[in-house]
Amino acid sequence: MIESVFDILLCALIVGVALAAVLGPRLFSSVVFFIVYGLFLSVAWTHLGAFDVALAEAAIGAGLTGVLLVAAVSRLDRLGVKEPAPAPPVARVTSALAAGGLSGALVLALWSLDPDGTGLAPVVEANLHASGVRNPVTAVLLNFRAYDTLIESVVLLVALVGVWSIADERHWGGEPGLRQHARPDGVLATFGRLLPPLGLLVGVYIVWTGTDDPGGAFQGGTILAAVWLLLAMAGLSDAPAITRRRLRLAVIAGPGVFLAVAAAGAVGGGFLVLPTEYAKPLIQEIEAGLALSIAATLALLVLGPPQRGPR
Amino acid sequence: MSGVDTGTIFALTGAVLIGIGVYGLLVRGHMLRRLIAFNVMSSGIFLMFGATGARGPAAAPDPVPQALIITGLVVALAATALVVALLLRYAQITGRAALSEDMPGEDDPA
Amino acid sequence: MIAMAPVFCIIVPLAAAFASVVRPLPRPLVGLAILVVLGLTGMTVAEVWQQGAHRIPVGGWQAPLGIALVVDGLSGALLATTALVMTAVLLAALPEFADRDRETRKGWAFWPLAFLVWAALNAAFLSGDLFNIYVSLEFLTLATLALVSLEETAEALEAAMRYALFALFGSLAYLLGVVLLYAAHGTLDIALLSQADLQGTNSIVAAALITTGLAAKTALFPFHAWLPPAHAGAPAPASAMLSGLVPKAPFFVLIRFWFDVAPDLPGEAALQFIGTLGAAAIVYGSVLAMRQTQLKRLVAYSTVAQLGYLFLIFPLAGGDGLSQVWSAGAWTGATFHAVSHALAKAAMFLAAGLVVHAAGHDRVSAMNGLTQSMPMTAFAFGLASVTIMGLPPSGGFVAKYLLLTAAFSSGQFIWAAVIVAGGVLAAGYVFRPLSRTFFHGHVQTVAVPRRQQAVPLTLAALALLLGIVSSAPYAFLQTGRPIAAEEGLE
Amino acid sequence: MTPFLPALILGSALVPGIITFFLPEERVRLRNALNLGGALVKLGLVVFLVAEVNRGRIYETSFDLVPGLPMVLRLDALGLLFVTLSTVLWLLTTVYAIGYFGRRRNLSRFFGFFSLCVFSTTGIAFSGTLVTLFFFYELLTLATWPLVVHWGDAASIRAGRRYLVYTMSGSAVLLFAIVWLESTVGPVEFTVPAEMAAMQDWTARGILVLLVAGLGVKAALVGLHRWLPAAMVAPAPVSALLHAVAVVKAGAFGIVRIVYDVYGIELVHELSMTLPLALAASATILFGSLMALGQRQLKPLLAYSTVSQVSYILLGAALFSPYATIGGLVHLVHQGLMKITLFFCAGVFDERAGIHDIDELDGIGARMPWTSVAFTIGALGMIGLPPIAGFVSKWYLGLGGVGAGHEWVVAVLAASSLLNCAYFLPVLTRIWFRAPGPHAAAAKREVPAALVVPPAITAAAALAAGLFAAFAYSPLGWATLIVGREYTP
Amino acid sequence: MLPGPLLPLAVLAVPLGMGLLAVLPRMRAHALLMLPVAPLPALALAVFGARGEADAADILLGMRLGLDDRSALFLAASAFLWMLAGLFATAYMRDTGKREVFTGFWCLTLAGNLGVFLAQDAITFYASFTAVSLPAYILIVHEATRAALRAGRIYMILALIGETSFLAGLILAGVQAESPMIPEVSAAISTAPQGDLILGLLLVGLGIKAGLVPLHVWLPLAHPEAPTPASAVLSGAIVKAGLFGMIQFFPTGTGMEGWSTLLVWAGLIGAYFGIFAGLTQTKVKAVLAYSTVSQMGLMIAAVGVALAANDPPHVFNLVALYAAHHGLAKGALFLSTGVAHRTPRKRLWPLLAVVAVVSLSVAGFPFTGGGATKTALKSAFHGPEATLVAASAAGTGLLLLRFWYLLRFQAADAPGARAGLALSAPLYAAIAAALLLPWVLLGFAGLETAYILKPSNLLSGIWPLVAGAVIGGAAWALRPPRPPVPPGDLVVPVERAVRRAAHRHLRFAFPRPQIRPALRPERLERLLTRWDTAGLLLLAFALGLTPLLLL
Repeated sequence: MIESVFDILLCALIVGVALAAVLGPRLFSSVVFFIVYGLFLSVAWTHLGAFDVALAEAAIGAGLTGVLLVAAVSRLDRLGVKEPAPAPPVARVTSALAAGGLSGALVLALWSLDPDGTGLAPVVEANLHASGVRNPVTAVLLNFRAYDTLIESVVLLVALVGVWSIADERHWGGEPGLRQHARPDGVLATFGRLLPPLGLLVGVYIVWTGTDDPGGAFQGGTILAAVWLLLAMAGLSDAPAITRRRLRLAVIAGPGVFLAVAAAGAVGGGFLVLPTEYAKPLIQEIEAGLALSIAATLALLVLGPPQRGPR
Repeated sequence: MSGVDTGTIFALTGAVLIGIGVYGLLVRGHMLRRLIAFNVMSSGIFLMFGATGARGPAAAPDPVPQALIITGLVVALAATALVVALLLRYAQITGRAALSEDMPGEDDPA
Repeated sequence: MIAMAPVFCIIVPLAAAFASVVRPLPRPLVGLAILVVLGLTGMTVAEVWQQGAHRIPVGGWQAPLGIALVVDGLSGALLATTALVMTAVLLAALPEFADRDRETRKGWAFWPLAFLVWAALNAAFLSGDLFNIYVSLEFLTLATLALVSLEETAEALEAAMRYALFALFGSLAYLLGVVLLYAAHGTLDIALLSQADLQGTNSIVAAALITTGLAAKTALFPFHAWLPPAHAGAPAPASAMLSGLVPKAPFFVLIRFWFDVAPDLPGEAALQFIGTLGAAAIVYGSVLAMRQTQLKRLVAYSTVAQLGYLFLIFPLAGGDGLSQVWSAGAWTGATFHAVSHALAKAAMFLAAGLVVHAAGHDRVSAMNGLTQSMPMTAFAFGLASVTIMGLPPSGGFVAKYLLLTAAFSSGQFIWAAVIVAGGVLAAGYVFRPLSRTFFHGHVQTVAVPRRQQAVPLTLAALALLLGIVSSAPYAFLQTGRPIAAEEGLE
Repeated sequence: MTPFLPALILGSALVPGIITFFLPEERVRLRNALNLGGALVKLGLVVFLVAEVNRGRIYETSFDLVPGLPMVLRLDALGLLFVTLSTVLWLLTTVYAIGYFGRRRNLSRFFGFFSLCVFSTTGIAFSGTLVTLFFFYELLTLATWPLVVHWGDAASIRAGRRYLVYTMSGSAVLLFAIVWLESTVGPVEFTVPAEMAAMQDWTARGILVLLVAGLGVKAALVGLHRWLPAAMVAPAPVSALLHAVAVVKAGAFGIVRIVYDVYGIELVHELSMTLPLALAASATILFGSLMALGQRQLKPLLAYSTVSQVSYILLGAALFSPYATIGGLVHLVHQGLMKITLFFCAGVFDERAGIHDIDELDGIGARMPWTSVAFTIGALGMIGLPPIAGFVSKWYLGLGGVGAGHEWVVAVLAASSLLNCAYFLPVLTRIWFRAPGPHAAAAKREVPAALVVPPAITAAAALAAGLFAAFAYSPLGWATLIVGREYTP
Repeated sequence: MLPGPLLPLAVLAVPLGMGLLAVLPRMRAHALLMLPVAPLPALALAVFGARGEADAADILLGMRLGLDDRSALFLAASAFLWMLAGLFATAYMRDTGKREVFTGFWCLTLAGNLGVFLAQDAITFYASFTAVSLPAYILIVHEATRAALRAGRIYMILALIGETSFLAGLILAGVQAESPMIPEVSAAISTAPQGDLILGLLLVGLGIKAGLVPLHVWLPLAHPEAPTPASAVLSGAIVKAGLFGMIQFFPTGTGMEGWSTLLVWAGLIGAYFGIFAGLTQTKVKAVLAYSTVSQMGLMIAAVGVALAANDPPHVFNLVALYAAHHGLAKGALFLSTGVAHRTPRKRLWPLLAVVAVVSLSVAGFPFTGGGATKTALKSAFHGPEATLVAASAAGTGLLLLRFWYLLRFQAADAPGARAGLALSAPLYAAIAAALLLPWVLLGFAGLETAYILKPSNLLSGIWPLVAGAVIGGAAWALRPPRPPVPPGDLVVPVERAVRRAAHRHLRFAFPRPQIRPALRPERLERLLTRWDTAGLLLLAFALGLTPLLLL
């Protein structure tokens, strides 16, 4: 009963923050509310027992997305863009009705569900031993449904290619993002010196532990990306030019390794088949590659296309 | 889905979040706000996904939705990043952060 | 190994894309990659032809735990179409994007994106798992989004963002539907879901959401407005794949869903409603195409109209009609249309691209006097138009004929009238540019080598050939269908 | 070889056409040789076939477009009649076109589509099923449009647009009707009587009306005819081909097929549709003549004359009497010979003397006697004067009309003849009896032979077709054979 | 039997060939020489050839040519007149322009005229009938004067109406007969349900040619305008084609009484109308034309009698005989006008004397050829008709008296003018033949000379002439007012009315509807481009689909 109260309170908070994020009068505060929203959601996931998701939501949903949005807001501010006029009341009412209708339909749909659930948890459990890992989520991600993850890693690459492809033609070959001018003795610079070693450690650990406990390439990679971003923002490390071979190799390393494993399996008789005895090392290998690529890609995504020409 | 357990509550919250996201998507013209709304909506979906997987008597939540949600999160981030990049470039060229049809009085995008 | 050919249809383009990220591939390697994928596609088709439809469990895990790839006639046909169109697109893109002295933005970005689109399409066409389809569609969406914005003009960027709104919302709606289905049935596999009972409210809402999402992504009227600016604003080779192939992926998923996952779903009224929107798309898209002043816009609106035909599959072949004799004919007709339209529309966009390049502008008047300066291109545009109009001899005609037969057999005369009127309307818009090709004196000032002009011509000729040698594709398309239309027209 | 004969004949038109498309503009000789060669080969094959078919042989090849949708190429006597006409006139028109265009540009394009046009016409003649017919019928639309807009000026493009609007709408209606019919009674082959009884009477009537309306666009039935006068802006060889062989004939031929080989005239009669059809044809006959009366320019006059004359064929097809059938079929050929002569001549007048208007013809007879004589023969034949071919058609149509119990047909024919006189004789008067006007005075000589000989030949043929009508291989002889073999109840 | 089709075919082919030959550039100068030669084969066939039928199955719809005694008479008389007129033309036309064209169409007309007499099937008859009708237009308008063109136009219109009507009749009869042969067609007419319609249509076609009142109007217009030799054959030979057609096609016997009466009275009215209208004319050839109308009226009346007679062939033979004489005599009279043109007034008297004799012959004066034929013809009539026929001779006499009177003013003004032998020889040959030939042929008509010379018959030939002379004398003395009947009489008001109607230019054009699109799709498109609209629609679609799916 108490638990339910807590649930309901949490949910109310989430909804409230979400409303604030969506309806907030000022863009910046909306973004901040969105980040908070992500953190609350992370709490919710923990409460639901989905620790992998909680981690991912905190790192990706709240963290990276938040950074992305904050950076965008500041860029837009600097460009001095105009905010479009708010929607007329009629549109608001109609939209609210439509959105409410959708929610209502979903509630109806949820209501009609079989209360006992028919998830795949037992099947995963039954096959976990053959997956090479002990964390069932990682088993699903990197073995049972590794194909999804392969494509997902490619999606990140697609996004990066897309982001780079809208660079200014004059800036092609330059370094991604704006040049950061952090004061060398400022807070950011201090943090920039202090946090990276710690972050690196945490990030690698989370990747490493992902096979058996909550964590994995995505969560870990995100943390590593954050480390790099921090360095970049602190002006301590310039991102390499986007035409740099090594950077590009880093970006494709993860999906490349993944694809190579998949192809090797396909030649051997089964697409993406990881033989039980090699499953764990293979998964770790893939995770390592992925983590590297994800870290690089996510960071580069946040940095955006090059804003200055090659030196 | 009788009996109000945790899963159900969060699933319903997911439904509400979806509604909020959709509403924001519809009434806000600013592309960044739409992106926020999009992310609210997608996280609502994920919440629903995960919560329905966590319903019922079984203690351990279903790992499949969890894995899929992580995938979904990454995909959503990728999409957000790409659209943000588009938006910034667009704003750089036109000085606008909304599509021309959403900026009454300014018909031409160029 | 041959059994794995479909898988390699995804792997090889991906590998080519990765390699192109590192460094744009030299021409011979691009050629090699194309040849390899073409060969693999050919093997896939041969495999389906001989062995029939089959499933490939990924990772050795059977559904519902793992993901299965489904290789049947429809996916094989779409794979083959994709291979042909992509081959043409990549060949057409070579002069514009390849082998520059210095790496340029477009010269670098196009190749990975193109190969990624190829991989994404193949992935979508092969997938047998609803969530995997979601990922594949997102993959496709993001890659095409980048292609749409490639020209970097304000219009292109705006078109890309608009496209993103529709496509991302569509994806979410689809995902929401999938989530609901999983919640109810605990599986994402198409085959397993088809055995489940989909009559509950939950499944109904899911079906509605899935249909909505995919309709937005397929640019069904009235959710089509993003398409023309997006397709018209991209570079011509990109437009060719965007217009010819990309909308076929969500449509393919719609067919998978309605005919493989949920054939027993009730809702005759819903099917009629979707059909009505398709019919409206035919008329509305054609009318707007007629009124365009820009060549590529015109071709893009034609896509809106042509996609409308695909949606007639629902009232003609779906629902209660599924068990009827004409259903298989209608189903094959619509899928046939998807294939022939892909070829023709890609040819049309490639031809338009050459014209725009040669004339230096994008107005319809760029076509003036084309038969004198670039007869092959004019001819290609003309041949493609034949398919678009659905006139014999072309694949479009066969498709239209099959749909018409189904419409009459099922007594739905109104669809027959729309189909027939659509042809006339199509003539209305394609002959506007075509007329200009006969003008005296030409405006194309930039010379285009014949080799380049041959690409769209070949593609258009293929679309035409589909209408002459249509028996084999017809039979092939039905591989794996529960009720084959042996006597398709009886 | 024999099963491939239809394909071979089709190929003799298609292959040169396709090659021509890819020929550079300068390869004049090769182009001419190709086109003439194709035409001659085809003529040879057709002559061989005429003898064979006369012996009662029928050639057939077929393949399935998709299962249940067979494409059948079939050579029967009726098809051969049409093929022979088109083959002979193709050869002559090719010669004429070579003379007409001389060294002008865009000729590879022109001859390519020209061959394609003949290919489609031949295909229509060979079609053994309704769908095959539609297949080639549409191909014809597409192949003729480039010819109509060939000059590429605003007027041509406008005419082309109108042509398309009409023909495309017609095709749409036709397709609608064909599929409706086939989904009701199954695939329709011309040889096998379909299960027409499976249809309700009103369905059968409705489909018939749609079929005829669809085909009637090309056949320029009144109300659907407006593209035809507009298409006059096309080069003379095109007009000649359009009016004599290809487009309007394809429509008329199609209607004949519908009435005789799809429905069967008995059924059409039982459905009491013969009378409405005959009335529509008659209305067109009179309307076309009346419109021709008001024309000031030569080619539109000829065009409206075509509107009128082609409906003779329909009239013949619609009347329930073997005589009428003979008359209609034979007019298919006769009208072709006469009208192509007239258009050839109009082209010569235009090309050599710059004449477009009728009053510019004053006194041209003295300056261009050969052309003028040919024109006169054509015109008198249209009027129906014996012994020129037109008379024979009219005679049989009249007999058929009375035979079918519709005596008023004779009145229609009589009125049409008088109207024909009313618009053709003033033209002839100007040609022969007026003092030479400025155009006649400035007229160039009647060269080259390629321009002047074809009309002379067709005029002679029109004369001979009437004068020796009773000859076994004359058009009349062949039409009688067709009716005797295939349509005698 | 005729020995194969070649000879009769040659009768037609020779003139046609010569006509074509004439237009060849090299032959143009001597084109006129063809004229007298062209009809010779026909003459030879008629006089010396066998009687019978011959088939040329490949030509037209199966051509059959044939000759019996009656048609041979028609053929011979016509061919002879054509020959004489042709000879006349060689001299008369020498100095005119476009001689080759004249020759060509002369030959074509000739072939048609001969073909009419030879044709045994309806198609050949019709083709020949057309060939004799339409090319004659060229002969009429040869001088290309306004009047000639007007005459030609009216002729053409009537001829075409006649052709069309005749063809319509033939078609109606042809279906009934199921054979194109004339005897079968003729027989079929009497049994056909539309027999009266057929006969009416045929009568219009043939009557126009034969100058049957009121279809005669072209004659008085065309004859004065055509060159003299052409007038001669028009009046002497061509009009006979119509008459011959009636003989060939009209069935006889029971059931034809009505038509018989109609033809008799129409013919008689025509005979008298021609006289009265002709008397008012001032143009010499117009007078002759009305005389032809009158004379043809008599012949048509006789045909009418034959239709219901006991022995139709006999009556037809009488008509043939009468026609032969009339053709030659009328031809001679026309030629005489041409000769008069070239003869100075002073030397006109011999010509006038001869013409007077021929005129008397036409009027049926006893002992002349005309007297014989008229007596023979009168034998066919009975009752009041007979009297009327006899009395018509008075009118004919008067009419020709007027002609004779007018002829005097035709003389050439130049005193040195001279009509050469080529002009006068044909004239005199025609006169001789007209005066003598009937006597030779009486036996053919089944009559004996004695019957002709019976006093009562002689008397009945003389009294009308005496009466005519009296009336003529009285008229000369009293000089009554001459009603102004224009040549062509009835056609003049019709023509005026048509011209007035034509002024109100009739145009056949449909109004073009101007359709303006009421709804601009671009506006809708702009609305749909807005994400808020489209998104709402998407939601509506999803929410709408859900209940629809449940239906």
